Amino acid sequence: MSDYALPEEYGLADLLCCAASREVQENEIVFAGTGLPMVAIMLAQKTHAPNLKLIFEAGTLDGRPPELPTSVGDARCEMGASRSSGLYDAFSIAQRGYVDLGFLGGAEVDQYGNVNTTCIGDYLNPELRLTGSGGNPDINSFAGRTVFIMVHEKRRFVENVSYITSPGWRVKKWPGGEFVHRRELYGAAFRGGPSAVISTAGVFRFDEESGLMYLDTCHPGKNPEEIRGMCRFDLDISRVKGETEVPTREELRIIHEVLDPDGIFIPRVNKA
Amino acid sequence: MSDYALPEEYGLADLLCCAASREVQENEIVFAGTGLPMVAIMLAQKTHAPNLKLIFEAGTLDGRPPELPTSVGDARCEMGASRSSGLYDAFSIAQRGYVDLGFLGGAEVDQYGNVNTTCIGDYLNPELRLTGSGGNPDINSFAGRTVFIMVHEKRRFVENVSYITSPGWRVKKWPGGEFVHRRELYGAAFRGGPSAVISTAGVFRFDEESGLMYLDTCHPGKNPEEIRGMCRFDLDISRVKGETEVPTREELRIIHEVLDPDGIFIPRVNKA
Amino acid sequence: MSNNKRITLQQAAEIIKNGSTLTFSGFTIWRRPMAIIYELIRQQRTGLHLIEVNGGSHTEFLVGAGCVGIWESCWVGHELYGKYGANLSRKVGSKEIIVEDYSHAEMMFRFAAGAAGAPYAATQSSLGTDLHNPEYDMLGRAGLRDGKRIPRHKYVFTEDPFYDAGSLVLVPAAKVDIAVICVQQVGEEGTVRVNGQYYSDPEAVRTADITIVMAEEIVPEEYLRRNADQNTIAGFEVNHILECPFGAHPTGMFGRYDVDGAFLKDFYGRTRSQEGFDDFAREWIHGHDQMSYLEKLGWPRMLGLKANTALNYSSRTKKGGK
Amino acid sequence: MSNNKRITLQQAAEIIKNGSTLTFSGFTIWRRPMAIIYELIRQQRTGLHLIEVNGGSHTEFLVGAGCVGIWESCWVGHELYGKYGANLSRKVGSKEIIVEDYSHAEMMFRFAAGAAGAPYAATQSSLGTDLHNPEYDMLGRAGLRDGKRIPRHKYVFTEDPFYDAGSLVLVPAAKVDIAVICVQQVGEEGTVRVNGQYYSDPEAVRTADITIVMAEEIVPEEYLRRNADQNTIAGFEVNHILECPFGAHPTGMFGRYDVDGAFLKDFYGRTRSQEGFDDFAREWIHGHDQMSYLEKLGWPRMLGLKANTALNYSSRTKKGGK
Repeated sequence: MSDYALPEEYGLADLLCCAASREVQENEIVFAGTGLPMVAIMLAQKTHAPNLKLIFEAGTLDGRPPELPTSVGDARCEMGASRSSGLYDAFSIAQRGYVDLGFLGGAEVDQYGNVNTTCIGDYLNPELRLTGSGGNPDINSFAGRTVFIMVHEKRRFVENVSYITSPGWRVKKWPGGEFVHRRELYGAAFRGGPSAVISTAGVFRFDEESGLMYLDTCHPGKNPEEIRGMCRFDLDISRVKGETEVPTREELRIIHEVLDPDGIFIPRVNKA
Repeated sequence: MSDYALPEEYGLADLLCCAASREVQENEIVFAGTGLPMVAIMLAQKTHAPNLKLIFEAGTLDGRPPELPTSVGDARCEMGASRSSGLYDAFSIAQRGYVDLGFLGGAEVDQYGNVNTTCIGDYLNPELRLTGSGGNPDINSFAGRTVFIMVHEKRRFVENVSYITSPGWRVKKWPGGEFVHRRELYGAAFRGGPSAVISTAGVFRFDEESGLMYLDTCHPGKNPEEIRGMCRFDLDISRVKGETEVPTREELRIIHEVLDPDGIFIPRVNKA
Repeated sequence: MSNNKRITLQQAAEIIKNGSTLTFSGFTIWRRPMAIIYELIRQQRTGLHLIEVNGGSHTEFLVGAGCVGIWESCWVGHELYGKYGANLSRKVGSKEIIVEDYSHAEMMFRFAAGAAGAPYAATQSSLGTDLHNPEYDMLGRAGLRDGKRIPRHKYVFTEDPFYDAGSLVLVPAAKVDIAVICVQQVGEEGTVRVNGQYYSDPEAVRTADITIVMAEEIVPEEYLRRNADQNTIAGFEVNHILECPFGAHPTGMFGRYDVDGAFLKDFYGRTRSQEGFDDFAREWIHGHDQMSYLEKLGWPRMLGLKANTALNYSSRTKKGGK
Repeated sequence: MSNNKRITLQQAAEIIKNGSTLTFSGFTIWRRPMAIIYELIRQQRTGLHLIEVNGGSHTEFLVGAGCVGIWESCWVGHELYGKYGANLSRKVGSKEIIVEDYSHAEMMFRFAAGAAGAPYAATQSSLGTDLHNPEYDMLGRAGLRDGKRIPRHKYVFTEDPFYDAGSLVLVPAAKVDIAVICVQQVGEEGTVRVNGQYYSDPEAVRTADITIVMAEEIVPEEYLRRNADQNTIAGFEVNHILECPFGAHPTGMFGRYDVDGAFLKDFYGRTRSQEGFDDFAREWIHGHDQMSYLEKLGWPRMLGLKANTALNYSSRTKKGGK
């Protein structure tokens, strides 16, 4: 039996990190961004997936950073790597189909798993311009599975995102813009799509045929109806499996003693 | 005044080598094959073009071989190079337009400078299959000028080659196969074409508008009519400038004492 | 191409004209040619057209200073030290700048095509996204698609004729006037050795008509040529070189120094408004040259950033919390 | 992918089946995986489909032995030691083999496209030549264009829509079952370090579904990972590894040994006829294993080929006259 932590022993960031870590399978090739996703991946590496391989967008293949990098361009990424190269290599490897799993984030997600990281409001007259796509659509286009980690606010879980930066299960077919299933558009490059959204409220998955998001597990203290109320679309809560698996004490020890001792990405709980 | 060698002091290979060397201009980027062309280029480097840069098809950029390589894949190519890489780099650089001059060979050449290195006779039922194209068409497609060095036999100087391996001044437009001027087909990639054929009989150039070959200079001992008789097409001999410039004693010294002391590519004359 | 390739920082910036199309070395907050960026701001360059695989702090400096007219790329921000590009965001809102969005891989493939002398690359990335929305062709809307630096189409949609792979987009090659590259070492004849990830630097150089290399150190050419298989860019691809230690600060350089996170956080925090940017520029850019900039930073700060030789990063840098 | 990647020479050859589509490391007469080639001949493999950036001595061995059904490439010969591929030429004449001709750059761009997961590349090379003659689509004539390993078209002709560059050809990506690579060093987890020119090896690996790396030496993985920017191929791209000193003989290996020109000249001279090839194979291949082959060559011969450490080539090799 796993030695699960008590509610007062972990924070929301710990829960997200461990939930994300559990999405990683042994021997997988994982396309990693910085921040919480990297902590999650390194946690998996130190627990159930010691042979996973990390690819960093900036060009490092199978890097083994001894401490958390501040960006994928960081020299820390390259320690112990199999090869340091450049972005052309990283994206070629991705398009060629080597990547099993990508971890991503976003400002908005819709019922099909389409994600927006480009702008809030009308693209031509934006309320707020964000960072832009970065590699979000690319990793998502090419990986076998992608996992999104997001803050859960009602305005972020919408029926249709204001700009599709990163493709979900039903996407727009250009030049017309009608929605079609991802499989239809991607052809031979179809390898999967968003497999989970881990929000601060629960874990969501997708019906691969309808392309619609459903609630898989609720984080401790949340219930399905409450979470449905936190979405601007009619979230399917008929398939809920129960509660999100909580962190074990060993996972918490690795996160806070080994991976992020300064609490840069994952603050220590202070519920005293 | 240059110290020209006397007829008994040089051989035909020396003459060809020096004629080829004189096609190179200072500071040029030259795409080099092995054999006599490389001796010619290195001769230019040690005489009038000390800052020329050599690119080898196998991936070495600005190599400075201390002795003659046996192929462009040879470790000798890489001594003192600016960068050792691979074929993708070499051909990208060529297609991008960095290359001023290429030296090539061929089994047959036609009146437009089209060259065949693929087969003798009908391609579908060949009398003799040769090596194939190698980089001949690529270098010729992308360089500002190309110089061909060839053995002069009547069967090799033909009206139309049996297979166009490497493009001359008038080429076939596919899928129809009608002849058009190279400029028309290459569009933005048009940078020039064959600028000289140096045969064992003379030096030939091309009228860039008509695309037709003409005789530029006769090697010592040959006359224009005789050379016209050595071609299966009606060679233009109206523009002959005179005799091919013969080697200087200094050039011969460099060839035989410095570049090819063992006479691998250029035998020493033995006219005693 | 002359054999004496050395120029000064001021000359480097002067090669870049108002309206020039530019690209840079590096990745987000690493190996950006900041000393030349500062000099461009001092020289008040305007109407620059940036085509970048990704943007970063250097983009935010140029955009904030009003130097940039068009930005084609996929991302801007300061990573951990500033979550988005506040200067770009402000100028997008006020329509002082044209932004053309592609994805990161698309930008990389655009540069790879340009570097190989091909007019475009075919990819299956980002299908179905609003990146491909024909309404969002901003350079087309502005009537700027002249087929020169700006291709006639943002994308072309097609299908794979060879292997039935399905839908594809063609992305146009990147073509730029000048690449400005910041690296660890350059030889006297222009050979470049990048240590660590080379990002998209080799492609950036080949898409450009003119390449300027700013290095931590100019080294004897012969030293680099002893191990040609460790070099990154051939000398004949480089037109101008200059030596400028710490020239990438506040961005980082593998094996030499870390990102100055505190500096970037300060920049990000203070430059949300134009007044804030102008104030920051008065403090750190105008009235300075590179040496007085470094003096103002001071040695203790720079020693803290200095990379450990065995690790290639600083073991003393404080990465800073959220 | 297993973490124990070591296999034997015999196992390496067994992974390659009759009819497999193959590609190799190296360039003409350099770094060809000859020990595995010999083993394939011993195992009497048939119907192999070779897709190669360029051919060389190894091609001539496989073709002479009757292992090859289709050869897609641009060149075959032995450089200075044999001006053309006499075995291929003979079998083209007798129509025992299908040859599909592309240019060298086209083949390289086919591999680059395949390595990047793109279905094709656009190029302006070789326009106007008979390479593009639709009558000379040999795989099409043979009815083999199934859109799997063999694309539905040899070429597609098109125009540049972005920059008005004019005519283009699209060349299909290369897709192969197995890449067989011969290098100086491989780590226990598969990381490859190539010294000197890497030719088209990185692309060869990525176009393949399975990669076999034969190295002069298997070294501790950790040794290679200390300088990741000097490595050529990542470990996860490699499925199987084996150590085989002098495994490239009679082709050469940068920094280790030169081409055995005398051996190649002898091969070229003796294998113009099928009887000659069979005789050569009886002498050097059948009935041998790699160790007895090396013993037959003898140490004095191999010491003569050994590269000088400072030069990376042998200063004692006789290159041989015309």
